[in-house]
Amino acid sequence: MVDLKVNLGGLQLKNPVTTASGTFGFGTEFADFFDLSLLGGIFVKGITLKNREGNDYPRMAETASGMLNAVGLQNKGIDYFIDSIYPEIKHYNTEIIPNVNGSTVEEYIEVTEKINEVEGINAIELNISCPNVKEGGMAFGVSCPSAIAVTEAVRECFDGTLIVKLSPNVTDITEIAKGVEGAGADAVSLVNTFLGMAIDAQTRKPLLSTITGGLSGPAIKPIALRMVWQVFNAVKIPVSGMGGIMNATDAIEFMLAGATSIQIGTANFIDPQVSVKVIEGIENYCKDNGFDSVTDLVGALEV
Amino acid sequence: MVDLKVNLGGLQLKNPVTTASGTFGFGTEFADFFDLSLLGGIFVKGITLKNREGNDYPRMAETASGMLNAVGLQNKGIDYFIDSIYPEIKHYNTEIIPNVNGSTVEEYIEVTEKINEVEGINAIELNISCPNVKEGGMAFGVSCPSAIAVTEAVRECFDGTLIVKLSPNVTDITEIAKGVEGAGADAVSLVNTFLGMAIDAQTRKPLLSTITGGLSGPAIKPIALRMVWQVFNAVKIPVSGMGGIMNATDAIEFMLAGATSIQIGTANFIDPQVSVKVIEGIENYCKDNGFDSVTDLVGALEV
Amino acid sequence: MKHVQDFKVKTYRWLNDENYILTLQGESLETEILPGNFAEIRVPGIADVFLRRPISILDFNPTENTISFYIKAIGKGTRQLGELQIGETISIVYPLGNSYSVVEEGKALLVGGGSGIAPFIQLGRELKKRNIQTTFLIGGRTKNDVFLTDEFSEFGEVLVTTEDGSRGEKGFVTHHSVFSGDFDFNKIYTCGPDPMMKAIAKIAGEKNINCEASLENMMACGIGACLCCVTPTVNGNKVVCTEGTVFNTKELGW
Amino acid sequence: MKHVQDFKVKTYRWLNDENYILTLQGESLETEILPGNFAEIRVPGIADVFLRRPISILDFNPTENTISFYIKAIGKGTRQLGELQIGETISIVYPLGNSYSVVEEGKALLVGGGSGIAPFIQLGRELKKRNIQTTFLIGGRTKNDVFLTDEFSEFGEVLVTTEDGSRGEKGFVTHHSVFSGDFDFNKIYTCGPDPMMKAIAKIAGEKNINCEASLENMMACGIGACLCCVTPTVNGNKVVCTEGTVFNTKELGW
Ligand SMILES: Cc1cc2nc3c(=O)[nH]c(=O)nc-3n(C[C@H](O)[C@H](O)[C@H](O)COP(=O)(O)OP(=O)(O)OC[C@H]3O[C@@H](n4cnc5c(N)ncnc54)[C@H](O)[C@@H]3O)c2cc1C
Ligand SMILES: Cc1cc2nc3c(=O)[nH]c(=O)nc-3n(C[C@H](O)[C@H](O)[C@H](O)COP(=O)(O)OP(=O)(O)OC[C@H]3O[C@@H](n4cnc5c(N)ncnc54)[C@H](O)[C@@H]3O)c2cc1C
Ligand SMILES: Cc1cc2nc3c(=O)[nH]c(=O)nc-3n(C[C@H](O)[C@H](O)[C@H](O)COP(=O)(O)O)c2cc1C
Ligand SMILES: Cc1cc2nc3c(=O)[nH]c(=O)nc-3n(C[C@H](O)[C@H](O)[C@H](O)COP(=O)(O)O)c2cc1C
Ligand code: FES
Ligand code: FES
Repeated sequence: MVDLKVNLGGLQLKNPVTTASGTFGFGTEFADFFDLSLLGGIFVKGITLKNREGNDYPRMAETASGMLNAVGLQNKGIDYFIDSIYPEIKHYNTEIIPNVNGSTVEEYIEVTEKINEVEGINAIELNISCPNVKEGGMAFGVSCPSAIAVTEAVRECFDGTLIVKLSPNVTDITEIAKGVEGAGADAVSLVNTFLGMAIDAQTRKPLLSTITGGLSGPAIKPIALRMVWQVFNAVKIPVSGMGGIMNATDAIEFMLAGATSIQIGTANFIDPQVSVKVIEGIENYCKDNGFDSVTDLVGALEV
Repeated sequence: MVDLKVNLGGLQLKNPVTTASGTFGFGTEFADFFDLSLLGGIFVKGITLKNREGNDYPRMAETASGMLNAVGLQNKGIDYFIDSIYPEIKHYNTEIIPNVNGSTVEEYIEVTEKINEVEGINAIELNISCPNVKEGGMAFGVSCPSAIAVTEAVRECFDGTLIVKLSPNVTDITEIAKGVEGAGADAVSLVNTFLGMAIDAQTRKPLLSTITGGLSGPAIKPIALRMVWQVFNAVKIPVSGMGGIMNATDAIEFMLAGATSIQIGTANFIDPQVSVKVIEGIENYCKDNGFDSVTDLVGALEV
Repeated sequence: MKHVQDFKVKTYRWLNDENYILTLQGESLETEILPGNFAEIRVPGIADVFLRRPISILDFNPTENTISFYIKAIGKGTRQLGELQIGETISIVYPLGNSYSVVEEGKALLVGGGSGIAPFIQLGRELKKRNIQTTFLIGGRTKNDVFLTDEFSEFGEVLVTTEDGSRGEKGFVTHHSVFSGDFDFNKIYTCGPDPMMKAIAKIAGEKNINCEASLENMMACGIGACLCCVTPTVNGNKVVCTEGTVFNTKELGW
Repeated sequence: MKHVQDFKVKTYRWLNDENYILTLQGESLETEILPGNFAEIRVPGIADVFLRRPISILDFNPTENTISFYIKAIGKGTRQLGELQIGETISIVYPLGNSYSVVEEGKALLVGGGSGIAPFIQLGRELKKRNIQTTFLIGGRTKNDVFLTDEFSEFGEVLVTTEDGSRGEKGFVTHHSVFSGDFDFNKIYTCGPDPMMKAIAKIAGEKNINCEASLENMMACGIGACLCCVTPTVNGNKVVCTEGTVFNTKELGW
């Protein structure tokens, strides 16, 4: 029997496999395909203080081994989440982790304060790395002082596990990781999407309404893996790793590079059942290679 | 008749299609496959002051729609290039552009001074973005002051077109582009490879001897395209664009985003004749869409 | 209930050199498939197709466990789907989207063009079950772009327009004589290119007739998870793959 | 001269469920192919194979314009190459690499294992042309891993070792009795897994016999352009795809 439990900065996960914010809706969209209670956790889609319509369409373009999105945090706001969505999903036997967004530090604080009152929510993911909104979002995540400021502010008003989601669009991601660690983050998650662009050569127009969007999928995996490994070696808090994970082997690579748990994003669109397959694959790998606990994989890369 | 000529910061190219440094050897490796004189130019492989053995092997790993390399600037040094290689390739009716590397500003200067004496070489590409060497390389390209310092120093000792090759591993590539523009660069080329990593889950070891390496190929195209477009809008000097160009459509997208000329890298490994096909494809596109001059494509994106 | 399920390629029927009907067979079949539902098809064995491709369900057969699609080869994915080997495995997620609301009385006009006409087989059958008098109006550039009319004629009258007049009336569907004179339909269904659907919606609005249109969009997931596929409506952005693909044209503000 | 050329899949010959000989046919053929040369093969129609795959040239036939490869299906690319349709187009860059230097007199021993044995068909034929007395020593884990011995027997004596003793002598190739007692070979050629080649090189060194080994490496271009495929030698790093793949084992410092 392999022990699949992991501890992500105080948050107990029954296994290291979670689904990434914005790619798994609120979970219910996948309930037809498998039992959501099998998951370690669900990072639900990005939530803001007020209702947001998101960006104009087109919002999506396919690229080589990846995709660009420009959703722009469309959601009905935190009150709607707490009143209408959370009651529908809280019975799943898995961690529900809201992804918190804001255009100002105050907005981050207000959303977090409301979540802090909700029973059953043990962690939040602070998104300071969304490339698809004009104000806030990535602007917080690419500068160290602002990343620290928002983390400190949210830390003060949240009692559970605070996971800060980092942007890969930076010169040195370890600097930001160390900054938010010092500011009180319990864990970091990385990476969010890379700022990219696609053009239709025939119409000579951008393929996204916002011109640029966020790149995800296997295309980014080598860069994401490098960043997870760098951050693992730079901070003491645990890492939730993601970026192009398509199968159990990819997930194991992220854990070897230093991820305590992993998130599956774009792969959910290709195979809605991928996350359960990854759980099984990790368990089999541990059995085949004599690991009693999945935590033995974390950072086990031999360099 | 479409006019394919472009002017890259004073350097006249017969067409916008060139081959990228490190992916095309010294050109001769491809002479069996097509007439090199068809090319706009050849960026030859990275040259340093002294002989370099490069990194240990393995130096290559395949990734989704891309590859990682960790060559580490293996070359026989500038004197060998000038004495033994350049005489063999100078008869090709195309621009031969050396890619200049150094671990210190002094090394960059020494290499450049030697090239400045060579008749027939009209431009150099200053590589401040190699992720595969310990000292120098990318260290110069990810910090604005050091990028400016090395550009200024080289500018003083080189009379021809100075093209500075930018690293994509930065928070804001426009800042570096503006810095080197102010320091006297005649053009910028971008992007060099992204720092990435690959792991063998079975052996639990990195796939590259150097752990991390440079990611190239179509996987990076959306990010490279975005950076070209940002830099085009930020500086007045022309851009030589690259990153995952596999065919004429890709090349046209880079030109629409603002590249005056383009470089073909990894695609040369997949199809050694790709660059001639791209030249033909660009010409046909111009004909089909009523462009008399290929320069009309540059930055013609409708946003 | 939605499924992700492996099927095998059973048959191809080529209508011309770029339009084909692909029929897949599975070991079982979800039969709660409604008119207008679509599937997300994984294109096997091609380097450049990363995401699944959304394709309307043309028809299905619960006895044989088959499901079929009417596909126009316009790009790399739809071309590759036309070149699979018989027996090859292909994964589809289905059935997706809402559906056309089938009227229970009166007369229905179904206006379509291009690969948009796929939902009309199922819709026509459901209307016939309810004894609705149904008219199909199918448009194309030339007679070589007009397909499936034999199939439609089982469920009702079929009218055709072509831009060059090579079959049926000459012109666009919107210019067809069915819209002039006596017009006693109480429901219009439309599917096809946006400009065509908008023009039909405008006529429906003028005549004050209830009209439903099925929208396309760039889709990544097809199940409402990514929010990539929204369309603006009078009630704000709506998710095309779950709140649609069928919308009342009034809600679209058309 | 090197070419990039389209061929068509002509035949498959499966040796067991993971080893096969793939024969391609072209409209023309470069016939200056030397023993040890390889090709860079583009794997058609699979999402995860980005780069070409380096594969030794097993044999070729100038009358039929065919070229063949002996491939072991170990990963996604080599598996896919075994599943193409007859007639499918496949692009190869060839012939690449240097070659074994064919001795003009004496006795030659060719030691190989696994998919490494492919170059020995051409090499055996060239040696036979020169009336060199040639012995093949082929190793495998079991008798089911030992292939092409019928072909080799046309050019010389064939000896076999298997780790489980199911065919030939039991043990590794290096333990074969040919190395004990009278050993009058003046050249050893080896191709196969690195540890095997190193062990053979060591024996050659002890016996002071000239030995050539063909190396594998991670290759991106196969034509000396990328410098990804170097190997350390006593003369510094050498490029395996152009300065090799065949090296004198002394130069490798083995
Ligand atoms: C709900 C829905 C139902 C559809 N039903 C059918 C049908 O029954 N028969 C049919 O032939 N086609 C149908 N389509 C259109 C079909 O999805 C596209 O033609 C197909 O995705 C193109 O893929 P490709 O790889 O061949 O084209 P590509 O080579 O990827 O691109 C060609 C063009 O196709 C369009 N396109 C590409 N991907 C998508 C996507 N994921 N969603 C929408 N458009 C895209 C783009 O405009 C692009 O420029 C439907 C689309 C939707 C959204
Ligand atoms: C000069 C040369 C000649 C060769 N001749 C033959 C031959 O005649 N028959 C034969 O069966 N095999 C031969 N090989 C090995 C063959 O190239 C690899 O088995 C093949 O590239 C694996 O591809 P894959 O997609 O099946 O494996 P993948 O799924 O990509 O990976 C499986 C393993 O194969 C190895 N590999 C992957 N890509 C390469 C590459 N580009 N170069 C080297 N190793 C790689 C890696 O160790 C990897 O772990 C030769 C290799 C070289 C360098
Ligand atoms: C359509 C889409 C929407 C996303 N929305 C969010 C979001 O709301 N909040 C967030 O933190 N990340 C969001 N992301 C980023 C993902 O959570 C993840 O960081 C990224 O996609 C990389 O992982 P992947 O390559 O496995 O998809 C979104 C990604 C996609 C593709
Ligand atoms: C094997 C290899 C070696 C490279 N060596 C150099 C180099 O010496 N100097 C340099 O400036 N760029 C070098 N590059 C980077 C390329 O010139 C180019 O910037 C990069 O590969 C992105 O383009 P691509 O995606 O088209 O390959 C190298 C790239 C590869 C793949
Ligand atoms: S395609 Fe993902 S929500 Fe519609
Ligand atoms: S594989 Fe490129 S130099 Fe050998």
